[in-house]
Amino acid sequence: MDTQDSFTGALDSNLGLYDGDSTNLEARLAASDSMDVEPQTPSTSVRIHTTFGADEAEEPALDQEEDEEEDMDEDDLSLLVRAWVNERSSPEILEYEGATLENLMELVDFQTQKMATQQATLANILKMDVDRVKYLVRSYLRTRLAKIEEHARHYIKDTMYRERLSQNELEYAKGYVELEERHVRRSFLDQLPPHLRGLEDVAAEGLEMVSKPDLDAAVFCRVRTTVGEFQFEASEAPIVMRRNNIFITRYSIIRNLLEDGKVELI
Amino acid sequence: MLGDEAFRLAKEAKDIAADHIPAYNEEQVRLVTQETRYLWTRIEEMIASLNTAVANQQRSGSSQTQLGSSQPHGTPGQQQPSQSQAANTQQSAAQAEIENTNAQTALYFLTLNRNKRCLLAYHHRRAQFLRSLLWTLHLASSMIPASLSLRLSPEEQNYARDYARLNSNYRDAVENQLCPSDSLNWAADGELPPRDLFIEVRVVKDCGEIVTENGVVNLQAGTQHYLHRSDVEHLVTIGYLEHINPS
Amino acid sequence: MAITTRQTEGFTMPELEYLAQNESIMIVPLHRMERIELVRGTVGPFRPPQKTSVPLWLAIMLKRTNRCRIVAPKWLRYEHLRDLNKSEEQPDAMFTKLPTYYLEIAHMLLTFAEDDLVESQGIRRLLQDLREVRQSKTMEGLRMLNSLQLQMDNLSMAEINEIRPLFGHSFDMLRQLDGLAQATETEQQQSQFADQSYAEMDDAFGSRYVH
Amino acid sequence: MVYLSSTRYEDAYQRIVDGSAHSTGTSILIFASIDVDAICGLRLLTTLLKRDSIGHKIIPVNNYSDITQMNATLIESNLQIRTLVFLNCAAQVDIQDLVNLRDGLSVVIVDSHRPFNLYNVFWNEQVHCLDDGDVEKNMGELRSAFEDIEFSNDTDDESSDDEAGHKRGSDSDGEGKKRRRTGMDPDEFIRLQEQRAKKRELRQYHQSLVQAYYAQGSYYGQSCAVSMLMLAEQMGMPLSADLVWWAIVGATSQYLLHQIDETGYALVVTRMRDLSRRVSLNSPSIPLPAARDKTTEARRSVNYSSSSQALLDSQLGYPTDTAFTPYLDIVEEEDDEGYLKARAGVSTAAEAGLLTSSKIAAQSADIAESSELQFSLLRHWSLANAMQYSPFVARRLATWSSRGRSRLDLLVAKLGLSKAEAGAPFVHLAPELKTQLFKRMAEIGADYDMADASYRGFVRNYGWRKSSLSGSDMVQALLALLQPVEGGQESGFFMAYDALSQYPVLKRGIEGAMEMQKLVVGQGVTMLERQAVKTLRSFRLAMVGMETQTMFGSAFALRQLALFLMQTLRERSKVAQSRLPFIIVAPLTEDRLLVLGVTPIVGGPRVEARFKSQFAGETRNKFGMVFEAAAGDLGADIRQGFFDSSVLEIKREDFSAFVDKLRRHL
Repeated sequence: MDTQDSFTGALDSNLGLYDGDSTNLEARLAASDSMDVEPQTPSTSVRIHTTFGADEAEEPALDQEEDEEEDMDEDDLSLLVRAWVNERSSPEILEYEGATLENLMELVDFQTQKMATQQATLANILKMDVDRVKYLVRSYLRTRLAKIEEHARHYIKDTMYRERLSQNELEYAKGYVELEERHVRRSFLDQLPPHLRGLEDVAAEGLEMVSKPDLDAAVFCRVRTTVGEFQFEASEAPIVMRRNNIFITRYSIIRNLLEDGKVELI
Repeated sequence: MLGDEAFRLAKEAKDIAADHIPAYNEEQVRLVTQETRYLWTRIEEMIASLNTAVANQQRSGSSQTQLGSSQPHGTPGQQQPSQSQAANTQQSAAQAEIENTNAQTALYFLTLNRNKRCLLAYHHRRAQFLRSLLWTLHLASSMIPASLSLRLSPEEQNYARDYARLNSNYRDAVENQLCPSDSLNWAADGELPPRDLFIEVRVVKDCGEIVTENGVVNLQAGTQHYLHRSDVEHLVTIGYLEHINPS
Repeated sequence: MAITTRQTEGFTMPELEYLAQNESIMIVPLHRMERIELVRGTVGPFRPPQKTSVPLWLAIMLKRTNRCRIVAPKWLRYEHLRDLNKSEEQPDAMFTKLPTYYLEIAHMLLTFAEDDLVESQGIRRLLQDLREVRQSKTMEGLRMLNSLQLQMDNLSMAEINEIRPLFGHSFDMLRQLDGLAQATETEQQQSQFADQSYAEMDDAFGSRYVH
Repeated sequence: MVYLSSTRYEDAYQRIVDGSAHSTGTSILIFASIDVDAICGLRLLTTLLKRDSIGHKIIPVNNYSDITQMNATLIESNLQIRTLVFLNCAAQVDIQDLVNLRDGLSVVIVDSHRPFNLYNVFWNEQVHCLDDGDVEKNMGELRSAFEDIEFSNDTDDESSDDEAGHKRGSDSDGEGKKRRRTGMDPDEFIRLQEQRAKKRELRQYHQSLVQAYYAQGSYYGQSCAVSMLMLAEQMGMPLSADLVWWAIVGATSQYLLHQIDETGYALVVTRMRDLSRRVSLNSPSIPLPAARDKTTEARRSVNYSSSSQALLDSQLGYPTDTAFTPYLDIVEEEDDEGYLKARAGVSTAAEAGLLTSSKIAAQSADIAESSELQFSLLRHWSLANAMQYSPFVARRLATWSSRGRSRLDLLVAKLGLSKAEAGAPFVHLAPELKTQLFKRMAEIGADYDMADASYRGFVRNYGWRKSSLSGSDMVQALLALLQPVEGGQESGFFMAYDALSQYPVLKRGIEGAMEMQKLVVGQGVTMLERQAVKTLRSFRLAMVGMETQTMFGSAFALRQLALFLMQTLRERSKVAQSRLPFIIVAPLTEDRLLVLGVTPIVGGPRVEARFKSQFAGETRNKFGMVFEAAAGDLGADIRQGFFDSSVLEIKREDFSAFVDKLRRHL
């Protein structure tokens, strides 16, 4: 049900108090007071799968706890926003959201063409909308690039991670490793005795040259769909995880829940 | 003293700040690699002399079984005191000599590894500085200010160029795949999401006539403009234009 | 690298405002406009004085060009904030429920649409007090931190982002301390350090030289 | 339409909006003259353009050649440019001579310089000149005269259609206008003989009328900033404190620089009075500093903005205009730069929220009408300085003589202030002392022939942390900022532009203004002491420090010195000489000099009654034509074409010959 109706309620006093300079507005608003009484047709039209009014940030009553399922068929933009936030907060590189990106950029292309036919104000609105999506895509890709650079060798060698990279990212990772190696070799490594020219050796005390992401790093996560009893650690008592609960814990513990989309990082 | 050169190099790597990088210390790097090569040859000599010493002992017919077990690559340095009961002075002298060589070679070996790690750390931190600098210059390696580029080694300058090319290839590939007929405005500021569509700028350095997706504009010095942010954002980041009242 | 070090430690304020601007808010349009197809969905049609819901970034854009007035969300009204403050100040009460981006939305409305907020100076003061009370509560949370998990419901995105470095580092520190504690319990006296260096040396020399 | 009456200003803006619809890029070029009034007008225009997201480009210009240079590069080649806006320039010249008016290009002129070029106001369809009412009310006859000459489709007298007789505007080389030729019908030729004689006579009268119109000399009409404010209001822009304040500053600059007379200024004061009252009521008021105890939830800070009750109060009559009540508000200076840095460095939304509260308080600065004293920058330093460095006080007490200086000390004592109090920062003095000073000044001012020491002005309160500023303080601050920095040519156009909204820049301007006042009064007093101003038969000539290059090499400083010297000499010399025109000259560079012709706003050369003006009364500045004529005779390399025709630059060696030529024309 569109939350719009429960929100309109009687037009309360502060709206009628708009200051004098747009006097005609005040007159019309006074007239509209009466209009609000009859049921209003929902002024936001419903597109195939996303309605604007229904976003949970506008939930009318704040105190009662709702348990309805998180709106699973999210639109592509919300999907990418969540993927961006997850990527920024997780220690390891996550799955590449190729499909979402492609859908979004198709929409952007469609909007850009439509923009040319609109007059100034509308064109500016569409342009801002498109620029915001492009900003999100750039931020998402740059975040992944930075993380790839951090553990490039590891991600190339480990098949599980290789599959998480897009074709362009894999080429970037390989190029990056090559670049690093060529630079270091030309600078000093080739002047060292042959035996010391390895770049992937495991030194004393488990000090590895090839860095790996620390899967036990602390992360904040929010429960998206009620998980019920969850064993944080074998020796500890299980804890009930309900929707909107927020935890700080080790990444490895909630890694699978993240993959299934049951929790999201913040 | 062993490893002093490497320590000095590591210290230099430390004082790379966000906007400052010391000159590339070609001399120091050469010193460290030289020390490493020298140590390596010393180790080889010692191992060789060790082998000959071991060989002499075997020829001198002593059937000390435990001698075999004290091969240099056996258990760590100290002999298990209980095994070597009485050994004649000649044997104990050889034994002490082996232990000495063992300790010596171990020390050299550790120093070698440490030198290598210091060299790697020094070059890695400088490369990191270069990468961040390039990202602030929108990966235009030609934009690196002269004052900075003369502090880089030739390899580092190549590295910067190659890193920039690697990224522009990546960007073009992504744009071809995701939005072939449009641009992703990669040049826009990485930290600031689009806020207002328009931006008010003053021309600090004359940019002459530039063609943008919204038409032509002549940015001559001493004028002020109010135009699309995406058209001139890159000129703002590199300082040709000054963004005013960025409220 | 591709993002600044500050971005690796959490979200910057502009980024939080960007995320907050995706939330929707009610406006009273001042000009008639038809439906607009945005990437995320359709908004409008705009029939003054009928209220309609739009994303916050669009509401601000219209407000700054005098094309709409913004309806203050319920939780941002003076009376409501006062009650929120009261419930927040109850001793050892849990955090009260607030929208995820309540701070960013309040900040943007106070900056761009102050004249649409009744009693805006009062709202600013109440928000101030609310912030201080919740901040002192989060600090108490730090005491309860262990190396496994800590539950902290109803914290807003900005509040989490604010405590991320402190809580994150302390959590990792606690974890390393646990790790070391286990290490000393085993009898193994020799430090691993010595053993491994020899083993390593052997590999290097073993094969070619000694035999 | 050509000229736009004061109710139709919005049509000009509509032209701009239509122009911008064609492309999302920059479609408007704004040429702004480098003067205080133009900058205020510009701020109003850009606020409007930004509200409507219309891309534009601003080019500060000092001289017609700056504009013509732009013509090739910017306007002709770039078809995307649809509208040219001229602020405080180009009204006196036919636009065709400056810029090539291709089709689709429209021109908007908001200029206080007069007289208008008749082509811009009556003929050229593509040009829109904002008229302050003079054209519509007083130039009806001129219009018919112009049209008669211009569209003379007189069938018979091609021969007498002499071009030379009718000169367009002050420049002489305008290429001829294309005449609409009508075929001549032979059999009517004889009947027209008598008619033609009568028509020729009428034409001659019209030509002489137009001739007299251009020859009357230059003067000023409505301030560009005030016109722009009226335009913004007509475009439905909600009036904020800033917008009204900028208009006040623009108009006050006309008053201070003697461009408009008392009646013209009074016109502005009345109009700005109710605007400032409406605006101050609307902006969210600063919370009354009540004790902040949590328990009492009574609404302490009365927020006018959303209560219609407040509007009612204003109809009941705002409290009677306040006497001179400077606010006791200098609290430890909270430097705005510090605030901006803190704001930028903030990492969380909450911290920013904390900081915004102080910013909002500053924005809600109210504007109040007040009666001001002719002492300069009184609120910004001590009373002693304000009086010692005020040109008004200097000329009325003749402080270049020791007797004058002692009269000044006596006056200060009589105003009830001790030496220490006179030396302390004025705003820190006890409130009663200040109100008493004002009352005393009204009583004993006449004894020191300073009866007219106070005038109606406006003051703006920038929030309780910063000192408030009067309109004239603002003008002097902007003039100081416009002054090119030592030796350089680059004017501080954009600094003055920023000073209108950024307090730290404005503060630097105030400090600069104090220095400027010290220099102007100091230089003036020494020149008067040494009688450095030569009184020739037909005009007075002041030569300023011909050896070294000083601050007076720029028109901003030189004009203030000139006004001070001219008024002093007029008030203190015999009647016969009091009307002599006044010329001042100062070194611009090693080999070039800056020359300025200055006429008093009251008592200067009078104009015929038929060319009345609301703002500038009867006096006219005839130096434009005199300089042109003298330069013509001399044939030397003289740079003219400034928007203010009474300014010129000349080589040092040609100057004495130029002075001789001047004798013949004055």
